[in-house]
Amino acid sequence: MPRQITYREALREGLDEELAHDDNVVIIGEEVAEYNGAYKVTEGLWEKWGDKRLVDAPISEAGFIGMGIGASMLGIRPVMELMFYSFAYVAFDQMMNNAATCRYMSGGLVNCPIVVRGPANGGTNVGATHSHTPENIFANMPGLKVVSPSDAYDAKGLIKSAIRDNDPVYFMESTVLYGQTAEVPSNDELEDGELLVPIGRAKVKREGTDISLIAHGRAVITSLEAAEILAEKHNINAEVVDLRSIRPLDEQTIMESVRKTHRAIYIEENKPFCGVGAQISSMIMEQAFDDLDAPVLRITSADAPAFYSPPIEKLQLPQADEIVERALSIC
Amino acid sequence: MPRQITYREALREGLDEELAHDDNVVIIGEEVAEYNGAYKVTEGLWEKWGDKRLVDAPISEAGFIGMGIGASMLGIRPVMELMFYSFAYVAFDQMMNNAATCRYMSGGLVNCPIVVRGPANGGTNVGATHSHTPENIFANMPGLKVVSPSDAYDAKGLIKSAIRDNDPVYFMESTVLYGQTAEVPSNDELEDGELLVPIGRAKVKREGTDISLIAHGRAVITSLEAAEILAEKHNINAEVVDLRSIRPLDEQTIMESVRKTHRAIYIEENKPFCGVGAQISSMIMEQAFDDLDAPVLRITSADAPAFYSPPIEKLQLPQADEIVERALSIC
Amino acid sequence: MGIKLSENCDSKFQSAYITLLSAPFQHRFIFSHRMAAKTKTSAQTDHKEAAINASLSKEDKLDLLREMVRIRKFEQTSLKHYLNGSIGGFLHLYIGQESVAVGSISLLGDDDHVITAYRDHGHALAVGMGMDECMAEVFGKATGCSKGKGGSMHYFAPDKNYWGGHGIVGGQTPLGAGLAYAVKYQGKKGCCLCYLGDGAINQGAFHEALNLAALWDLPVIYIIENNGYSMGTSQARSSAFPEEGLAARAEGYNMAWDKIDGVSIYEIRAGVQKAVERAHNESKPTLLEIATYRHKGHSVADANAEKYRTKEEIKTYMDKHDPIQFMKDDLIAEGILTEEDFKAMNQEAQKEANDAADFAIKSPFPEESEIFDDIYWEVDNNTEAGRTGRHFFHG
Amino acid sequence: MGIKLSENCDSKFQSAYITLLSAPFQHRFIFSHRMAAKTKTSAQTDHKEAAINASLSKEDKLDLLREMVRIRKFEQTSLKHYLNGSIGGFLHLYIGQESVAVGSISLLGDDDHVITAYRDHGHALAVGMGMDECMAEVFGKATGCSKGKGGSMHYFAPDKNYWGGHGIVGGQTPLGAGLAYAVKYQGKKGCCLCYLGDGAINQGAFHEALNLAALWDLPVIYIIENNGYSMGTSQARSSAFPEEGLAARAEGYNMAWDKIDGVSIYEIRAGVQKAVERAHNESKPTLLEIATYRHKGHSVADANAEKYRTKEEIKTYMDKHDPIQFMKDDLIAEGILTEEDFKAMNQEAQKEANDAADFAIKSPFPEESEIFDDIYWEVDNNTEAGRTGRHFFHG
Ligand SMILES: Cc1ncc(C[n+]2csc(CCOP(=O)(O)OP(=O)(O)O)c2C)c(N)n1
Ligand SMILES: Cc1ncc(C[n+]2csc(CCOP(=O)(O)OP(=O)(O)O)c2C)c(N)n1
Ligand SMILES: [Mg+2]
Ligand SMILES: [Mg+2]
Repeated sequence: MPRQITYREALREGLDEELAHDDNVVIIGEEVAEYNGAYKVTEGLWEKWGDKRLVDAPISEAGFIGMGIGASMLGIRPVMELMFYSFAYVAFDQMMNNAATCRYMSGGLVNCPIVVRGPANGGTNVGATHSHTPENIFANMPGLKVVSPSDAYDAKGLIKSAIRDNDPVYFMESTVLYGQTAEVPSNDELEDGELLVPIGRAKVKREGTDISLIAHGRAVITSLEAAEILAEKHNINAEVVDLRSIRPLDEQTIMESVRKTHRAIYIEENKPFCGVGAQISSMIMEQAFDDLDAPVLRITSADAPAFYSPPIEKLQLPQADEIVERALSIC
Repeated sequence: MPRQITYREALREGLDEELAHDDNVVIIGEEVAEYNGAYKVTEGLWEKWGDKRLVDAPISEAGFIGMGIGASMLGIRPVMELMFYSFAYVAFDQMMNNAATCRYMSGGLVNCPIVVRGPANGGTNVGATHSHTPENIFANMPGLKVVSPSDAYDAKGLIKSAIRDNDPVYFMESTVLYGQTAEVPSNDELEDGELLVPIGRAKVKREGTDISLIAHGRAVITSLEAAEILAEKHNINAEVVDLRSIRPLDEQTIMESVRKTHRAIYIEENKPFCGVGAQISSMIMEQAFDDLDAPVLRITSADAPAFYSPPIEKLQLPQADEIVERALSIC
Repeated sequence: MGIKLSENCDSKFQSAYITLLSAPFQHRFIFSHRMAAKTKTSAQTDHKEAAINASLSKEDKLDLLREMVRIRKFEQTSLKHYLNGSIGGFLHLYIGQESVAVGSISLLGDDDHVITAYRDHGHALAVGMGMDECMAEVFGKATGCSKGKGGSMHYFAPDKNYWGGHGIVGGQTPLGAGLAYAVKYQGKKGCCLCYLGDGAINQGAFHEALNLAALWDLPVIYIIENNGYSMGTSQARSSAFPEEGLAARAEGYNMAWDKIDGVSIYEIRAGVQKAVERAHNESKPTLLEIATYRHKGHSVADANAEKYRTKEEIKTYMDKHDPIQFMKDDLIAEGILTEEDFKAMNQEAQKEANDAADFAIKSPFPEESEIFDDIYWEVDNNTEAGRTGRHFFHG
Repeated sequence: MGIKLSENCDSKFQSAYITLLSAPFQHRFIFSHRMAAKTKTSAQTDHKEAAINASLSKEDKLDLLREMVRIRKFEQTSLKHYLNGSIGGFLHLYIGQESVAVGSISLLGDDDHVITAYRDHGHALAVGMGMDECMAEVFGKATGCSKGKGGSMHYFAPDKNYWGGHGIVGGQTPLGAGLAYAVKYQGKKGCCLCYLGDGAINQGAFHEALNLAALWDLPVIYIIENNGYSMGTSQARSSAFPEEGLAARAEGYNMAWDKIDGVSIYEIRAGVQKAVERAHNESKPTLLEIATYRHKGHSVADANAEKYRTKEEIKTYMDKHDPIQFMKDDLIAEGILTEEDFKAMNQEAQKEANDAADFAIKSPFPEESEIFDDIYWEVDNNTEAGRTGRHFFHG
């Protein structure tokens, strides 16, 4: 029977394997060591690897992420955990300037192989300050890579690639997905002996012919649900494309899908104004204008701060029903 | 003869008038008082208004902008100068969370009438860290307003409206424009006795019929140049629309223009990935798909950190020639 | 250098206390953290006799105790409903720390302001917010103080000079300076109490705020509620600090500072009062560190609350350093409270909390249409500015 | 509390100095800033006799002076070309501060690292970067150390353990902690010198870095180059600090600190050496404040350089507190330098700087095609990762 593990376990396996693979890998963040991680992603790793490789940090995101960037210039490969990706905002200058521009400003003399990972999602009734989804913001900056896995397989394969990547990779997870399982082969089942998912390659999660539902992160799951409903109730065969990596972007897979289906919707939990969907839909329309039978639509989180109250907050996020409805409007 | 003043003088007049208009207005920032402002926008104001109304701040953007946000909750109307808007990145959490979400999280009990202004542009060979253009980033966040005047008239009229606005307004200027003059009526020439430009209304800077060049900030000037070339050399009559305000957005003026011309290009000095142009072009294509004779194109700064070397940095920014060339490709 | 306010940093508290603890705990608590055992010491008596306390009537004293009891019952009740699934998200309880909010806020007048972090229920009740609106908020109901939009971490009551409830660690500290700035700007004799945790002192924004407060003579009082831990990390593992403790960081800004033992509400009132007077009379800031302890985990979801702290440690604090017990015993000794009275006080507070929970349960959830309210003042007030341009976007 | 290293905070310097100054200037300079007049004092002699200086050969001493002179000539030459329009953007000159970079960097070995802010030319030359590549960089030429991409504020030379050149005030301070972290992680006996300005100490990131450095025993040495001003704002108008000065902020982190008079390269070497040994032997951080002065404006574009500082003040510093003059006089007194030698040294350095300017002028500008180089390592190295997916976008 194929092995099923959770997204959380997949990340942990990936981290554990990279700790073994390279002595320069060190995991730093608030509560990642002795506490086992606020969301238990790093559970057991401190016990296994000790104080040098798993480091509990004070609540100083600018300080410790900046420190990680500096250390990475000298060949350390820090994997920084943000307890919530929202806390990137207190480290924003370090993440946008020092990690992204030192290579350029040094004419290529420096590189920063740092990973900053943590959950970037809403939907857990923790209020507006804790529910930011800054994929679009970081992907705006050349020099940075932004990755957002939607299942356990990709979570493992991408975190390993991110750690081996020689550029800064901002790795955005979802607390809502941590407990979700997927099939993830164990290393002995794999030809290469390990699972590395390349950064910059999208995945067609469901083949279809009538409309492309393109998404990243948890919105992929919602899109798959919608695709099922479209198939069952409306006889519409939707293709679901998971970006996995937002920058670099697998433009080819997107365009192939759209040229086949002639219709597309971008779905994301990002906010709308200048969100990832704005970029993708504008690209599609520019490049495939004559192939389209309808404008590319976008479904995002509501354009409001996150609402604490659980039943209302749910309505702020993209829903399968909404995807179905809007798909029907252009099919 | 109509009065001509510079963009810098226009801002200064606007600030001066608002200092007179409301005792709660206070200008705070690095070197804004005794030094007269790094770019001399506040020249003479400290001498006129004194220590209470013009305050030199330490190099603590998170601290003093956060302080301004707190003071604004109690009715002070702080106008904070960022010497460069790039420095917003060290104050990012205060600007994205405290200014933008306290109203929501308090169920409407609190509001933050703060203005944060300063130059947000590249093109002056100061390197990547000093050349950020975060219009798209701040406009992404509901609760914030983002304004970007392209000439002296709007600079004066918008800064006054921004200061009177009861929501946080992030006001992005351009050092390259500070010395440019435009016609700005003196108050005695005005019916209402003062110049207030509403936030959320775009301006058609040049009427045309063949293509809409839509832009904000200095890119408006470049677009006007391109429109002249298109008219003179190619017999193409371009309409130039200046957004002035990015959020709130004057969708109506944009759509009217596009429905008339059937073609559009968005031009900006923002970076491309998830830039303002991505949002506008995706909106236009969604709403006016059938009115379009060609996809909406985007011209932005090069997708790279700012290059220090002056001749190369110039090439990173949108050029009139490039606009002409791309306009021809769809006309 | 700097101004060390008082010499009440009584080393006997610390050493007496440390002997109660297991060795690893001693390591973690090394230096800064100290709370007195509940038996009175002469130092305690001194605080009780400080003018600000000596003037308290019997009723005043009972009110202080009652306020602490109300907070505890509110917290215990919200905990119960969290555990039974009616409340989600985060719930950071104030149990054990009640003396800090109640003691310090009891000193404030009309032009004094309060702002704190996410562990904000105690301060909310202490400024006079009602249990109903507070409880409804954690339940995410439309009748909540923030209409269900802010939740547990984000209570606000500007009419009571209470400016939140802030979720980003340290994020409220520049705001606190700003409230003080406004008070001073407007020529009022007031101050702002800005609370933060021992973990929060390592956020850059706090340091920037300290410098501004000292440089510009802002009447802000920063109160570090030192409960020994930031989540699972002890103070010694998150902060470098000198023997004198965390508040000694004020020295670097030439700012007045003091350490206070939070077990005694009298000591808190006496210590904070000096800072309030300094703010009111000299418009000068103060940094205070109040030793306290949270009986529960960091939040209700903290699964490790009994791992990073020994059970023995928690028990010691609950039994010997609880501010409610301490005051109760003191008032009984003083002869103005009986065990019966105390029981009645608890029952009354429990009833109030239960009623609040009923109120919350019966209250409706907000409407979907409220999603776009309370984002822009100009839109909410349907002004010309609010009607100009598109404010909201869909994908 | 804390560790005050030495008692060389000689109040006679300060008071002697203050009497030279006009009244408003006294106000501004109150407390922290002090530099000795160039006449030797016994304290100076002591520093010269410190082991690290006593071991200097005649040639070593001349090299130190030569290095300072080279920096000055480089700066004067770049100034000239800025004024004639060949250079744009920002140009922050190091003139007057040369002793700081030269003195401290002269102490370093193979596993020691350097990082600084935007006033970075002095450090660049001191670590051994060539004038040609440095000059070409400010001219924006392809032959510049950063290929014309970084400019004046962003010099890098990782092969010389030099990690920039950083434009965001305070932004380099966590990076400095990180370099030290790496050195320690890799088990090397090394340290990182991280320079910052007196204005930069009020950035939150610096405070966070101080706490991390002290908490984790990182071998980083923060050197505040206190030139009295951040742009047009005097130290007293931007920082709250105790009598002991800015470096005393270290006390709050239980970190070692010291104040050094920057007029004497011997004092700098003696003071910094203690910190280097602490870093090498104990893996402990230090915060140093070195009093210095910039003769020119904040940047060449600073139109007010003679407004916020009196002409008299500037002249006093240039005449009486210039580190080059000070060392020159000292070496003449010692008999190892003549006026003639000094002149020759200046001429040589001037020639080197002129040649560098010629080199810069003759060098080509970068190509437009280089815009997309040096953004992603993986793309530049044409790896599998660099070829996967689209990395760059047009509008
Ligand atoms: C900037 C930021 N980083 C991290 C967190 C997550 N977090 C919330 S509370 C907390 C611990 C804070 O401890 P302390 O300041 O001592 O306050 P206490 O919880 O003890 O009251 C952490 C790490 C946050 N909310 N904001
Ligand atoms: C975060 C940030 N804020 C403001 C600036 C603009 N700025 C550049 S240098 C400077 C003054 C810094 O003074 P100081 O730290 O004393 O260094 P010095 O210039 O004296 O060497 C300012 C305000 C900046 N570069 N970064
Ligand atoms: Mg705590
Ligand atoms: Mg300085």
